[in-house]
Amino acid sequence: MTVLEFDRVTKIYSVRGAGQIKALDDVSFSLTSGRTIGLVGQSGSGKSTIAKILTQLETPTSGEVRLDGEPIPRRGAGLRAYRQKLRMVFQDPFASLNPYHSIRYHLERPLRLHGVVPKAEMDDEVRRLLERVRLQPDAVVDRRPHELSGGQRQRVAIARALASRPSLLVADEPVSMLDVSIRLGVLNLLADLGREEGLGVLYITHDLATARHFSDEILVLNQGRVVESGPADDVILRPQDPYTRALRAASPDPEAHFASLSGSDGGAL
Amino acid sequence: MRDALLTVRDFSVVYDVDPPVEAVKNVTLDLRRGEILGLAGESGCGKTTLAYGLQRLLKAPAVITSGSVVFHDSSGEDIEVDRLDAEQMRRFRWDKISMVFQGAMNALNPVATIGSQLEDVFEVHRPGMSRAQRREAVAELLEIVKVGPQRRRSFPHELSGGMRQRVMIAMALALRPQLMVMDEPTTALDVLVQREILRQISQLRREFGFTVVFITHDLPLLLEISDRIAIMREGEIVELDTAEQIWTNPRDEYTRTLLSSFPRLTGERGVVAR
Amino acid sequence: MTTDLRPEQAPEVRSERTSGRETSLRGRLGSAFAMFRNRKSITGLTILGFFVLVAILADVLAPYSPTKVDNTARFQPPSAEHWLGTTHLGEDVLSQVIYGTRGIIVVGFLAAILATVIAIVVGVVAGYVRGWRSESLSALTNVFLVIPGLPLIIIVASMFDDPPLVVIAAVLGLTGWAWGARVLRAQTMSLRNRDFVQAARANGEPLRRIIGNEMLPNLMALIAASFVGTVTAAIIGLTTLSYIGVIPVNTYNWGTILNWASAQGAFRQNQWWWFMPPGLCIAAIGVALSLINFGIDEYVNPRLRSAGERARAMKKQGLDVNDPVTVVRTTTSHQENA
Amino acid sequence: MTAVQPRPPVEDAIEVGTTATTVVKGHSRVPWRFLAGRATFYLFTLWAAITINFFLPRMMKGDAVDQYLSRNRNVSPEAADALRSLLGLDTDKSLLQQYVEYWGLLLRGDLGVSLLHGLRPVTEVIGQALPWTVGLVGFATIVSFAIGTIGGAIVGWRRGSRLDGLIPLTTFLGTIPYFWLGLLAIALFSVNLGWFPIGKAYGVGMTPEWSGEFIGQVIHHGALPAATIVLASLGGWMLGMRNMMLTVLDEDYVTVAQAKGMPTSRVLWRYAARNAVLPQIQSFALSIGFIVGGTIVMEMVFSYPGVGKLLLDATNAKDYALMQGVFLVITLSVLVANILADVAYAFLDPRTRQTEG
Repeated sequence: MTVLEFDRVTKIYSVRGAGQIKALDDVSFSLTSGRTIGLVGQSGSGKSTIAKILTQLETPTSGEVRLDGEPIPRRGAGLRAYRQKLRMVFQDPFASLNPYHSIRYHLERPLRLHGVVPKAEMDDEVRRLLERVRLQPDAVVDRRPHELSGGQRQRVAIARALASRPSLLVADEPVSMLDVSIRLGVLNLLADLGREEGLGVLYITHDLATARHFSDEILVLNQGRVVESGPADDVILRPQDPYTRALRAASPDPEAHFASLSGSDGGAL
Repeated sequence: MRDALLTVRDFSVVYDVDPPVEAVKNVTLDLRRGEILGLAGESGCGKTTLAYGLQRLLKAPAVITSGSVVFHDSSGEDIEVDRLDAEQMRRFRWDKISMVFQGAMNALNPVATIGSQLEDVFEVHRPGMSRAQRREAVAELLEIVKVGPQRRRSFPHELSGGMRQRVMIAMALALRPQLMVMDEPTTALDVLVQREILRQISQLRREFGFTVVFITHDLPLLLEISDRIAIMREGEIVELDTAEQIWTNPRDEYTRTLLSSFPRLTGERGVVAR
Repeated sequence: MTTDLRPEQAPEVRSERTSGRETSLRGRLGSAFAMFRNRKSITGLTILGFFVLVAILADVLAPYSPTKVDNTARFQPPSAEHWLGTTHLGEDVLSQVIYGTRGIIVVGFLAAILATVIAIVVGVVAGYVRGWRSESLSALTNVFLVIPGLPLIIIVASMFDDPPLVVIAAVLGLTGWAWGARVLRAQTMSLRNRDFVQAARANGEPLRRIIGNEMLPNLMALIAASFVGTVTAAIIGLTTLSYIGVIPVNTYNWGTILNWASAQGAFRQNQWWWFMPPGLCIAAIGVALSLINFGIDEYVNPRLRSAGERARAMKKQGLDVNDPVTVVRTTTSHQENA
Repeated sequence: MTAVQPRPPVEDAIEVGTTATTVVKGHSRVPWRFLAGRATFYLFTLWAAITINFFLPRMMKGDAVDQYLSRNRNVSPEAADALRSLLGLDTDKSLLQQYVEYWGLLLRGDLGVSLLHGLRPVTEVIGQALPWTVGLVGFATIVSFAIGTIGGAIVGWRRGSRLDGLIPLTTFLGTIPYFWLGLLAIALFSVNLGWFPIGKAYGVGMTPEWSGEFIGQVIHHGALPAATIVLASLGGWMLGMRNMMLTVLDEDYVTVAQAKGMPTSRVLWRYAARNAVLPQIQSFALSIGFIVGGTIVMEMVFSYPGVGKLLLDATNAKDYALMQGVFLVITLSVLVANILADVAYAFLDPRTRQTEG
């Protein structure tokens, strides 16, 4: 079932002195539940603009974004329902949690706002959420963000996103600020949750390798335009567009590197 | 060791706070002339402390508590870095070992033109040069890194991240040092720019023959560009071998963990369980 | 993206923040007042508390009425009867200083409360909204910053024949909010783009909760600092106005005492017991307030504290923060690095 | 990311990302946009100050002429009426009309007449006092700023040394009201030690002229008030610069400078202090109004013949035209000082020269 649809979305910014900049140019894609789309592009490609449109920090200049077939509501009950269905996981786990509040507060707020469970069950639900993201509830629930490691914080952020029982998760570079050895753990967690709960996941990244493994489909953005899209392996292993090819060639690929080295004596750089 | 550039023996750095933190523990390392040595590890593993410590660039409370660092100059002279006094050290720096810092805005002085920051190096280290000669040298450097001499009068904020990093490389190249330490030089850059900078570094290295110590947490990148790789963990080098050996036959458990943390761009799927 | 992935910073001496285990009211209050939990702030608060007590207990503490005229004891230097001597009318200086504390404390705090409320409203709103609304509030703030306050107050105060303390406090407050508003605006602007505020918004939190529960707690230190700053400014303003004589001298404060002392030539006749105590009191309360603010500054920017402290701690170990060359301290060799 | 330059579609996709030559154009060496923004702000502030000035006498209880009459009983009622219209206090015109006329007078440089100074034009009275204030306050403020900033840079650099003790000391001096410090200085240096004359700008019987003796007198008379102002305002600059230095010293470019083998003094002044001074200049601009407030009282303490003393005398005599005029002139001076600080800032910080924001 289609959850999210971008229908010929264009976003134009007017910049003083520089005229107009097309951050998004006629972008269309759709995301079905239980699947993951990787949105790949470099800085300035338009991928953050897509995230901003989804969080309603920006509105498209033209075109339409639909969630469950409905355009994004501007206000009222519709907006609340939209915010319950679509949740964000931000890039920087150090910045996305309020240093002043405990982990419990961070998880209780969405539960309360969206009336997920009655007050009496709040505590249990918070614990359940923490367990879902493989955290020990007792160890973290009354702590503040600065007492947790980066990986733990990002798990809390994921738990917060899951709290309202959404149907779509937007993960904006969710692991790029984490230590390398815990990145896969967090990605795996996201993948598991997506599968178990039938979530649609929009994975925004600049890293081709994780995008390939984590996503079902990949969209390559360049200068606000979708230059290539398709099943993850097709896009990464058999790129058609010259830009995608350039991206792939530039990404580190030890496997191919050592394969090409065998036989030839290579100046590595 | 034949044709060694830097001999490091039993090198330790401690942050002398309460309780003291051992950031680098008994590292022994031989850097060969002309090679690219990759220094990999996660945040806090001591790779930057090691690289900075070698040229004694760490600020107090860091203290070098053991070991020796000997720089085998191309003149044939052996310089014991840990025995230099402040003034000798100042002259040694940049002349023999230069650095390329992480490419963010912050490594360049935001209120000075890049030309003046490049000239600075000559003014201090080559006092004999005339103003015109300095100008010429700066123009040449900017030409070499393909920034173009006309950018001499630009300020750092007027350049893109990639351009700024090229300026840093030009600066590091200024005195034709024998060793260049590169600390995450491409981390903040987009992958296409990153590749271009790497290509440039490689080309310059071929041309000028300097040795490179390349620090990054990005192991796949390191595997492609390095001759040898040292894997660091908790202040120690757990494995040091050629890139190919590290890739095909990692001996240390931690090296294997680190390798498996990176999904393969073109290899088997299944690293992320979907 | 300026992701700083550079790992090894020299480890902090110790982590400052409170352990967040307690989520009880006490724990919350504790973290709300964490910025006062350092030696400087506590010293400052103690001195300030002393003056507040003196103001409250003036009736009990003062040995005489401040206006009790004693023609037999004029211009007396300190004695057992008059600890701080007497004025030209034989009034007891100590009692005047004690009663004078009231005006200082009342005006200082009233003005600061008013100024802080305005600063919060203008600053936080200007930081939160965007575009021309933010710009115009910012312009308003800057106008109030640039227009010289004291001359304006002098003129306004001179319009009243007998301005009550409340009016003086109001005028001082109305001209003293701009600095706080400016600082709060800048901080709010940076907070509003912080991911946790975006997260709260994406969460569907109502505006009042975003401002009240997400941003204000993180602004508390700045608000406290701006409050303390305004108290200082108001006290200096009040004493100055009283000294000049634009506000009537029948309500006692330290400035009025100085006005009389100056008018009666105490400064030319070396009647130090008359003019030193009020001046020193102003200085003491000023130092107390700056100490509180130093403490808050160092809480907000730990670098400020750790820089000095660490440098001293290192000095004890024979290290110099400015040494551009890492010290070598190996057991086997050489000590030539002085 | 919104600042990404628009580029036409490129044939070779590799070109797109790798050229990395996108620069924000920095051709314009004069920061016009920055200066234009500031100019708008100053014009607005000026308008606000003038408008406040317009309303001030109209808010007064009782009017200036009554005050004047109560001092000079031999003025006829007709003369009083004439005086009222001269001072703009005749209220049969609408406020708007008065406002327009007020602007008209202002633009002709007519600030009214001073009752306190025998009905001489306010501009003339202020014109005599202004040079003394600008000289004293301007000089003292610049000296204090320079000493404080240079000192703060050194204290910040040598953190942890004995110099740290300077900060609490200067802060203590800064928390004392200017006037009390001034009074103490007089009591100590003029009354007891007799080193400096008490008050006034030059000796009795001197006429202002460009002679060595007169200039010597001016310096002798100005030394004590100037020193007091410097001492009282030093702390703020020193603390601000020291704190900025502590922040800047952690910046990468300082480490880079050291790695480059730069001598210590070069790292300190060219890299660290050069950057730390920028916020100082901004706060200089914003603090001028505050400093001027403190210094006008100093003029009263030292009976210095500047605009501060003029304002206080006018206040005591309820000479509204003069009060208005002085306030306007003080505000104007503060604005001019602000503009100078802004220009200095614009030239010291290349980032303001960016043509695109």
